[in-house]
Amino acid sequence: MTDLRVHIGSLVLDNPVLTASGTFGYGSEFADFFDLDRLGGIVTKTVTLEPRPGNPPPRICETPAGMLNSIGLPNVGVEQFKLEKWPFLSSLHTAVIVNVAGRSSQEFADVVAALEAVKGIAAYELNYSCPNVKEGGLSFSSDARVAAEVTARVRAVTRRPLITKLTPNVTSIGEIGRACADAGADALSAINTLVGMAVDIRTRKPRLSTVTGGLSGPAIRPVALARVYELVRRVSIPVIGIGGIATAEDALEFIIAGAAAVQIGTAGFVHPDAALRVVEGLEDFCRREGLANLAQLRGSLQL
Amino acid sequence: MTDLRVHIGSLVLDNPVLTASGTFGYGSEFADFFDLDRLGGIVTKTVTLEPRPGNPPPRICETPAGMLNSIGLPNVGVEQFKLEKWPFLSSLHTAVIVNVAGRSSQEFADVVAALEAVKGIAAYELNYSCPNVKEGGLSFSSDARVAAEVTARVRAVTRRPLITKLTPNVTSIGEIGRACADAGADALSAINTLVGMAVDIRTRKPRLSTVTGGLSGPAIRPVALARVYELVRRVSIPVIGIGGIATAEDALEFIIAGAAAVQIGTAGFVHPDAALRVVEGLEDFCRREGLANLAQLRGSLQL
Amino acid sequence: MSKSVLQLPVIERAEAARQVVRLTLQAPEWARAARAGHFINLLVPGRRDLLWRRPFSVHRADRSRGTIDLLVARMGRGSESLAECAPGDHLDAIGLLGNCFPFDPGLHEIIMVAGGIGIAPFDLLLQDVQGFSCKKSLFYGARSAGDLCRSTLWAESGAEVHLTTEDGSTGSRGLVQDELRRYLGSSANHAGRVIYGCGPTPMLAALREMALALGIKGYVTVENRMACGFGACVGCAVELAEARRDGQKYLLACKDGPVFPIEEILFHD
Amino acid sequence: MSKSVLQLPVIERAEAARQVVRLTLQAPEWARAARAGHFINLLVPGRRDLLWRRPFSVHRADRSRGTIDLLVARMGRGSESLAECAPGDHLDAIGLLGNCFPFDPGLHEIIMVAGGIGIAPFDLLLQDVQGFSCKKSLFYGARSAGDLCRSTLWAESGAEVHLTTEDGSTGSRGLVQDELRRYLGSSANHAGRVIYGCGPTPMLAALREMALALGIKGYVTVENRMACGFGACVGCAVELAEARRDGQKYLLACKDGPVFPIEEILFHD
Ligand SMILES: Cc1cc2nc3c(=O)[nH]c(=O)nc-3n(C[C@H](O)[C@H](O)[C@H](O)COP(=O)(O)OP(=O)(O)OC[C@H]3O[C@@H](n4cnc5c(N)ncnc54)[C@H](O)[C@@H]3O)c2cc1C
Ligand SMILES: Cc1cc2nc3c(=O)[nH]c(=O)nc-3n(C[C@H](O)[C@H](O)[C@H](O)COP(=O)(O)OP(=O)(O)OC[C@H]3O[C@@H](n4cnc5c(N)ncnc54)[C@H](O)[C@@H]3O)c2cc1C
Ligand SMILES: Cc1cc2nc3c(=O)[nH]c(=O)nc-3n(C[C@H](O)[C@H](O)[C@H](O)COP(=O)(O)O)c2cc1C
Ligand SMILES: Cc1cc2nc3c(=O)[nH]c(=O)nc-3n(C[C@H](O)[C@H](O)[C@H](O)COP(=O)(O)O)c2cc1C
Ligand code: FES
Ligand code: FES
Repeated sequence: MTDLRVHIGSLVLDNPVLTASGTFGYGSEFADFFDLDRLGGIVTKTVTLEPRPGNPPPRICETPAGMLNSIGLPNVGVEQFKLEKWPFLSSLHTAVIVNVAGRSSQEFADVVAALEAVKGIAAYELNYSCPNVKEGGLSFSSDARVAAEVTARVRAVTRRPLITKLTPNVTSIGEIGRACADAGADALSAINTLVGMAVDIRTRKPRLSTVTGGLSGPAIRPVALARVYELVRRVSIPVIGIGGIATAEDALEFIIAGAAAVQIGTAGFVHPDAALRVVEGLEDFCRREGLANLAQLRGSLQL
Repeated sequence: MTDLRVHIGSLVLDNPVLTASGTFGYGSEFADFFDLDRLGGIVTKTVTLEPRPGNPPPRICETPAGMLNSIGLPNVGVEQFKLEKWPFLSSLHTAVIVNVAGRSSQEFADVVAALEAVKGIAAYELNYSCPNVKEGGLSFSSDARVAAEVTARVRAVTRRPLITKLTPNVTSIGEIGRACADAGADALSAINTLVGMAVDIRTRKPRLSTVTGGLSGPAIRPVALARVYELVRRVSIPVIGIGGIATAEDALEFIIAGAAAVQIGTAGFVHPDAALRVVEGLEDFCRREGLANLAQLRGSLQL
Repeated sequence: MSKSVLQLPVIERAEAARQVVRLTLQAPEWARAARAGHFINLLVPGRRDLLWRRPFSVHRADRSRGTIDLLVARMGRGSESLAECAPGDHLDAIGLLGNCFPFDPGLHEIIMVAGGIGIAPFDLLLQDVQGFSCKKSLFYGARSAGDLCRSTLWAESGAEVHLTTEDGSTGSRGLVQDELRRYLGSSANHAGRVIYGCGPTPMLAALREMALALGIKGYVTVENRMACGFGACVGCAVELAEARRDGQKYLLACKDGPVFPIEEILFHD
Repeated sequence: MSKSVLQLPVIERAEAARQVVRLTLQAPEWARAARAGHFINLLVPGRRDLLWRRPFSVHRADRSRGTIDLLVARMGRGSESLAECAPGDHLDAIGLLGNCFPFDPGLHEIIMVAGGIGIAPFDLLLQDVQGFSCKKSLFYGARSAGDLCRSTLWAESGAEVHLTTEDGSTGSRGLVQDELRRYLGSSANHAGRVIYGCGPTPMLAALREMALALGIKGYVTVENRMACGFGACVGCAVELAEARRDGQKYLLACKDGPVFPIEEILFHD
């Protein structure tokens, strides 16, 4: 069988398929549907320093081959996370990556510092790209200097693998990714959602309480792939591809373009076992193609 | 019947439905399918100073609720345009807006200058956002100073209504739109395509000869609407909404969000009379709602 | 019961009312486990352009046949297609989802209030409470006589049925909440009564007001937009009437609901 | 003839070969006007998730019945669904599109070369040239005997048919271009011969080489991806072997083609 293992900094994943932050809860919501240990890893919903209630409804709406969300990062806060959510996560054998966010670079570092004593966290993913949080969100992600500053601040408090998650809503994701790599990120993940909007023409109200929100799902896959390809050419650290991936074929596009791993988000809402199907589909593909390992595939784009 | 007329600078359109540049040829391709004079207007395929052959195949590929293109602005050049394409266009009673591009602000101005003597051109639309042209394209659109400079240069050579068409592939479309408005644009149109990419996993080749291309179609509608809404709040000139509009309902989302008019692109490939259906759908809607004119609808978003 | 994804054969299809179809699906385990309030989330066949599944309440369960019934009202793209499903088709479903109407055997009267397609969970509720001696009152309103989904269970369960239609073509003319208001107004003692509501938001808001004013305990089901149905997307937020001490302001319709104590939540359009 | 969008009733459906279905559509005007090479662009019913239409050549035209036939090979998502269409269904079609094979009555022999589903336009071509006395040779290759779409027109039109299969189950074993090469090699005089080709790119490339080497005139149809089919998207570019003097490097498969003089264009994968 093909060796599907992937290195993200010092972390070794059994396979390149992760679940995307905010779309897989803290794992337990999916435990009924399949064996979570078949995954390369789980990325948790974003954890912040203080508890957050999230945005008022309506928070979601369906769009062509996609959806808008404006969830607003509801979570119980890092201390309760450790008490309520970690016990289940720590019972898993798959890698658990904790996604964190803060309103300032200091707060990012504080959340991570608060998690350092927790045994078994495989890596951190920094979410400074979520477009629907008013306090800060947008500014961290859209300026290379600020983006690098956050990565550097967090780098200073942890030796665990550090993944910086990038927003596509910028002129040059390559520049921002490069700055974060230089500031000490072990890997980059991309993309977070695209800023989008929809209107109910009957009521003339925006379909989301926050007017604009984040677009995800198959609709954004071509955008995600272009951004991942741009990053792959700009940095030498691993890039994790995210955006509209629903099948092994989709994942293969990213891996061939150079992604080290992928994350499955929206697809899991519709098919709870979507991520497992991607793992199995990759296994099948590699077997059929007679590949010894994923490195033979990664970045094999024929130009 | 509702008065659907719309003002774009000194230009008065019979209704707010235009066809998008590069998706409607020079009009004649659609003449078999419906009476073009029912449209608010036609925007021509981009015209450049010299003839251009366009990009090598493959130039297009289908994506979820969308498509990628990398056509590369093939056109016969402005002089042949006047000889070959204008006679048919000038026979129409609908407004004909000529879309132009150049490799420098000087070249933009040169193309427009070459068209000034042509009688009957209703307006110009400046395409500096097409992401798949290597020489220049991207740079005009992603920097507010450069964007404004092009608008100003063209403004200096024409008194005809001037529409600047913006790319969504930037951190702040509002800033760039604002700069173009200040530099003399009479209206803004948005959005051009999103940069995207797709890979054929069988051949491991990019699906477009240019690797990346422009994403259009229903998939991008929420992104387009968010950008249009951002522009509407930043400028006081009319904003023309473009992106994934296929039905009157789609068009109404943009108008309610504040767009003065809309353009129909990709939808016309599948349903050649899509733009006409939008006109008729708007008429029906306004009749049902008992609206006297479009102004009662425009920007009526309930917050 | 653990959640799962099943392919359910369609066994029967019948027109239940104007624009409402009843589908009978083979699903033995769910037929056994389902209680009123539970729902399943269906992939819409032939509409691969719709990203999300569509949620439907379990309307009835025939435990001996191993089938469940759904009532599908034609509301839009997905429900139109589902309403066209026929015996022989299979539906891809996630279930069982959500919580159910709580029921206290000591109650004197359960008052079910249904607006339009909100009737769906109440057949199953009547099944659930069969064998309990409390009075069962059903208040059910629709636009017109042809829109009412009548049920043999009404008679079988001995329920007292109060029909209303907006056009007066059957029962009292008007809205179901007005009929209920008259009914409740005729007695001063509401001890041992509980209201169960399912229907459009204005109806639920009216029920809430009545229940709070008269001090009657009540439960309602909400029908928020759902991307997943099982707690993963956190999109189906329902606003709490009072934020919790830990700052929590919202519950999830799919996981904490769809049934909520009526005083606990606020209704949004 | 001006282009239009029509709703075409499906009249008949038959399995034409393994994985190939023949659909007969009611379309009187197009039946009259269609010539070999013309195609129509179909919306795929039940697959609203596919943005584009799917192009299919007119395979036959029955002018008296007012019908056209298509051969639909199951290649992917859209063609699979189209192959399931049955009498009673309607197909939303744009037509007639494209140009057609040019035909010169003074020719001595027309040599049709079809690879796989590339057979589609040649029934209509045989219909078009019926009544002309030239020799009609058809070279037709497929993977295996079961993949061949046989036609009554072969005998009716007096065509000399050369079948090849990759597995040798019918006709010569090998590729159709190799069979053609042998045939052409047996005579030195190619005057009055023309080659018409339709099939996979490697076959077209081989035909081009042969035609140029032997000085035989040839025409091929190409099957580029198409977003519109009527010249609007400029996406279906075909590369010219030599750029024109005005700098033009490409033609459009849907508008300038799908039939092109074989020497004029280059083939891309
Ligand atoms: C827990 C629950 C139980 C339900 N039980 C029933 C039932 O037993 N019978 C019944 O007929 N209907 C029921 N519904 C409502 C049903 O799910 C919607 O009518 C259906 O999803 C509409 O889909 P559509 O594609 O036809 O509509 P669309 O064309 O997508 O839109 C039409 C309308 O339906 C709303 N809608 C769309 N998707 C959803 C969604 N996922 N959840 C809620 N509303 C949505 C839209 O906001 C819009 O107003 C229930 C909903 C929920 C949440
Ligand atoms: C002028 C013309 C005439 C044709 N005539 C016939 C015919 O008579 N019979 C027949 O069986 N087939 C014909 N084809 C090919 C047919 O259009 C494709 O097989 C079909 O579009 C594939 O669609 P799909 O959804 O099944 O494939 P997909 O699942 O979309 O993809 C499968 C394969 O088909 C290719 N493809 C997809 N869309 C198109 C498109 N719009 N144009 C060309 N290739 C595409 C893809 O690149 C891919 O390799 C013709 C094509 C053209 C351009
Ligand atoms: C409902 C929803 C909630 C999300 N919440 C978060 C979050 O809390 N933190 C985060 O970093 N990304 C969040 N995301 C973004 C996803 O992790 C992912 O980057 C994006 O959805 C694109 O992937 P997809 O198309 O596979 O969903 C969320 C996405 C969705 C749809
Ligand atoms: C095939 C194709 C060609 C295009 N060519 C041009 C062009 O020449 N000039 C231009 O300004 N925009 C061009 N565009 C962009 C469209 O005008 C429009 O901005 C974009 O497609 C979004 O609208 P839509 O989703 O309705 O297609 C092109 C788009 C497509 C799909
Ligand atoms: S619908 Fe996804 S959490 Fe409730
Ligand atoms: S397919 Fe659109 S121009 Fe040929």
